Amino acid sequence: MSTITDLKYIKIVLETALLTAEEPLTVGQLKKLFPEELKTALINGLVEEIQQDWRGRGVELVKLASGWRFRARAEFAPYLARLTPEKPPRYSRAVMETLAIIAYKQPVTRGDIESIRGVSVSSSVMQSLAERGWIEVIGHKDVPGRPGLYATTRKFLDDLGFATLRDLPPLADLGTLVVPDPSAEAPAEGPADDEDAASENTAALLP
Amino acid sequence: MSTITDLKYIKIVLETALLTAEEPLTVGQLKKLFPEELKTALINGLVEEIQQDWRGRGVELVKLASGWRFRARAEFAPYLARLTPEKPPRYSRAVMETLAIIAYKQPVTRGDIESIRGVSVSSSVMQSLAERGWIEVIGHKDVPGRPGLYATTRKFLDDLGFATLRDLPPLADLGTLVVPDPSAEAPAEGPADDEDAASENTAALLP
Amino acid sequence: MTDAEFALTAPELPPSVPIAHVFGQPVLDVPQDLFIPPDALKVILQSFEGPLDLLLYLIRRQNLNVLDIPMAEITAQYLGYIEAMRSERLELAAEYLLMAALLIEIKSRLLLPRPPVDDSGEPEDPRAELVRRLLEYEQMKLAALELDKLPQADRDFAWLAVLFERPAEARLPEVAPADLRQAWLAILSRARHKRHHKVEKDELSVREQMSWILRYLDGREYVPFEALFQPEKGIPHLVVSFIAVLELVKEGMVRVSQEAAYQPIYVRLALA
Repeated sequence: MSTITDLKYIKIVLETALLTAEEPLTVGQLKKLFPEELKTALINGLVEEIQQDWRGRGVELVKLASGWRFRARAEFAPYLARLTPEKPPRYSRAVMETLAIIAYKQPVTRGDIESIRGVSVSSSVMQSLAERGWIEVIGHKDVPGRPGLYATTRKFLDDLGFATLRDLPPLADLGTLVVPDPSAEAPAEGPADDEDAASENTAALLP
Repeated sequence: MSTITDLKYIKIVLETALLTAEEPLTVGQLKKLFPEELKTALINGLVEEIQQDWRGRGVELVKLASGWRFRARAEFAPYLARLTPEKPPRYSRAVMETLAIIAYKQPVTRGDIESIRGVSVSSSVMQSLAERGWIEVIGHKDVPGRPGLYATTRKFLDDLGFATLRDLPPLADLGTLVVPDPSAEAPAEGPADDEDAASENTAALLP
Repeated sequence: MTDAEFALTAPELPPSVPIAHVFGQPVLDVPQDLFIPPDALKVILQSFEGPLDLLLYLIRRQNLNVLDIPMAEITAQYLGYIEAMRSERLELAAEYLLMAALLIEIKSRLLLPRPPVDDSGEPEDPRAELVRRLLEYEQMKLAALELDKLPQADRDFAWLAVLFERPAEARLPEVAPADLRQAWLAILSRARHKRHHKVEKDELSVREQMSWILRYLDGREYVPFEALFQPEKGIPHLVVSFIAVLELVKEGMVRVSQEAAYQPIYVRLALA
């Protein structure tokens, strides 16, 4: 198991497993491919070599929360989209805001989400996130009614390309949200500009 | 769309589409990937190049009736199969009891098995054991109907790792425990005692 | 968020907007920015995610300092929007009305003499809680936008789907010695009530020898009795073999014949 030929063969087996896997594969799973006991360091090294080998291709090997998986680069999405005209719909703002609160504030109850958003959260919003496998109930809060505590799943991290929750985009600093830009305070614009601004604004607000 | 760079890019798009497609792709579908109208001959040529490029890897691009598809080479199936082990099937209780009776009481007729189990033995049970090569008819009993006499085979011993039938798990202690001692058969004994004996017995026998 | 993005000021507002009635005071400075072409207004109104979202919009569009919300102005604008929603027959959730009540409450508390100072010695601003909620909501709203920009599986990128065909060999059930024991145990526990299946220690070797003899006889016509014995295996084996033959005869599986006394004894299958 030490000759170059053997290593090359192991690498081909690893690559084949990663290309055909329907889920991300951990190093522990990759080890199971072989009847012999292989060292974690060896597997890690070869997987990283495979990752290098695929640089500049249409497909990349990425390390996600639940392991390694091949995916097509986002750059090629427009081409692939032409093959499958029915694209998965974008989530509504309600869904995305609920998801953001669960992701950043987890574990949270539905009541917590409602108090942050200031509106009730419909069951269909929670359901669509749960069906996607992105959120799950990980426990219950010890208050009357024992509401479920929601958290994001590994699949959520996988599907957004993260290895850990720490990779989530950093939250906007509250300080920057507070202070208005003094230079922009001049209220000197005409109605024509306003019209434009209104439609721009509308576009920005719409999901 | 005629420079080498362009062709290289088209090839990457084709490869990416083929790697991510969940169904075989026809040349007609591959053409749809591109906003420009590409010649069938060009696509065919590039797909065949991709097929060549993948020679010697764990995955091959094959032309199936319904189009082109990447698939793992059969050679790697034993490795990949280790990743997702199928749950080993189990024999039904009827099969296992029949096998046990043939093993411990051979040679036996089907009638013997039925009288021990207290239920009729279906042909499929006998057939599955015979097809497995674990039991065989080694003679016929000289009674009306000339029923076949079943015994276990050499293969049965080999498959279970026995050198001889005497290596079967001993039943002597079982027998004495289960079959009541005549002295204990006094009708004065209550059912409660029987129950106790039974559970003790079970506990002792379970692996 | 630039000023231009949020500047929606329009020259006039129809005088019918009943702000003054709602407040019960002569507020004549109607929000100048409420006029939006009706189609756009409906779209904008529908796109608010709730009262906090609407309030943030009102604050941000005028570039007001969140920490120093001009309550009268914001409350008036807010109520104006609610009225617009009502006249557009949009579904007006109770949360919007609750927020209206909260705004009016804050505003009236600001008008009252200073509330008692809190533990830190600072006078408590009635707006503080509202500001905290607005900022927390805005932070999450922006986070949602950031999350939505990220490439998402299936929407923005595809996983690989290379086919792996599991070989179609039928897997056979595995049987361990313990399974046999278990099966036998199950039979015995049922047979327990019948009490006639006695299992003896030596029976098994007799049974094995019975099978061996039957196999040996199979395909042979008459076999000399002594051929069934293997003296080299020792006396116990001879005994077992002899019992096996007797058992086979008893069970009608073999026939033993002898022409006359002291003649060779032959064994054959009962049904050869």
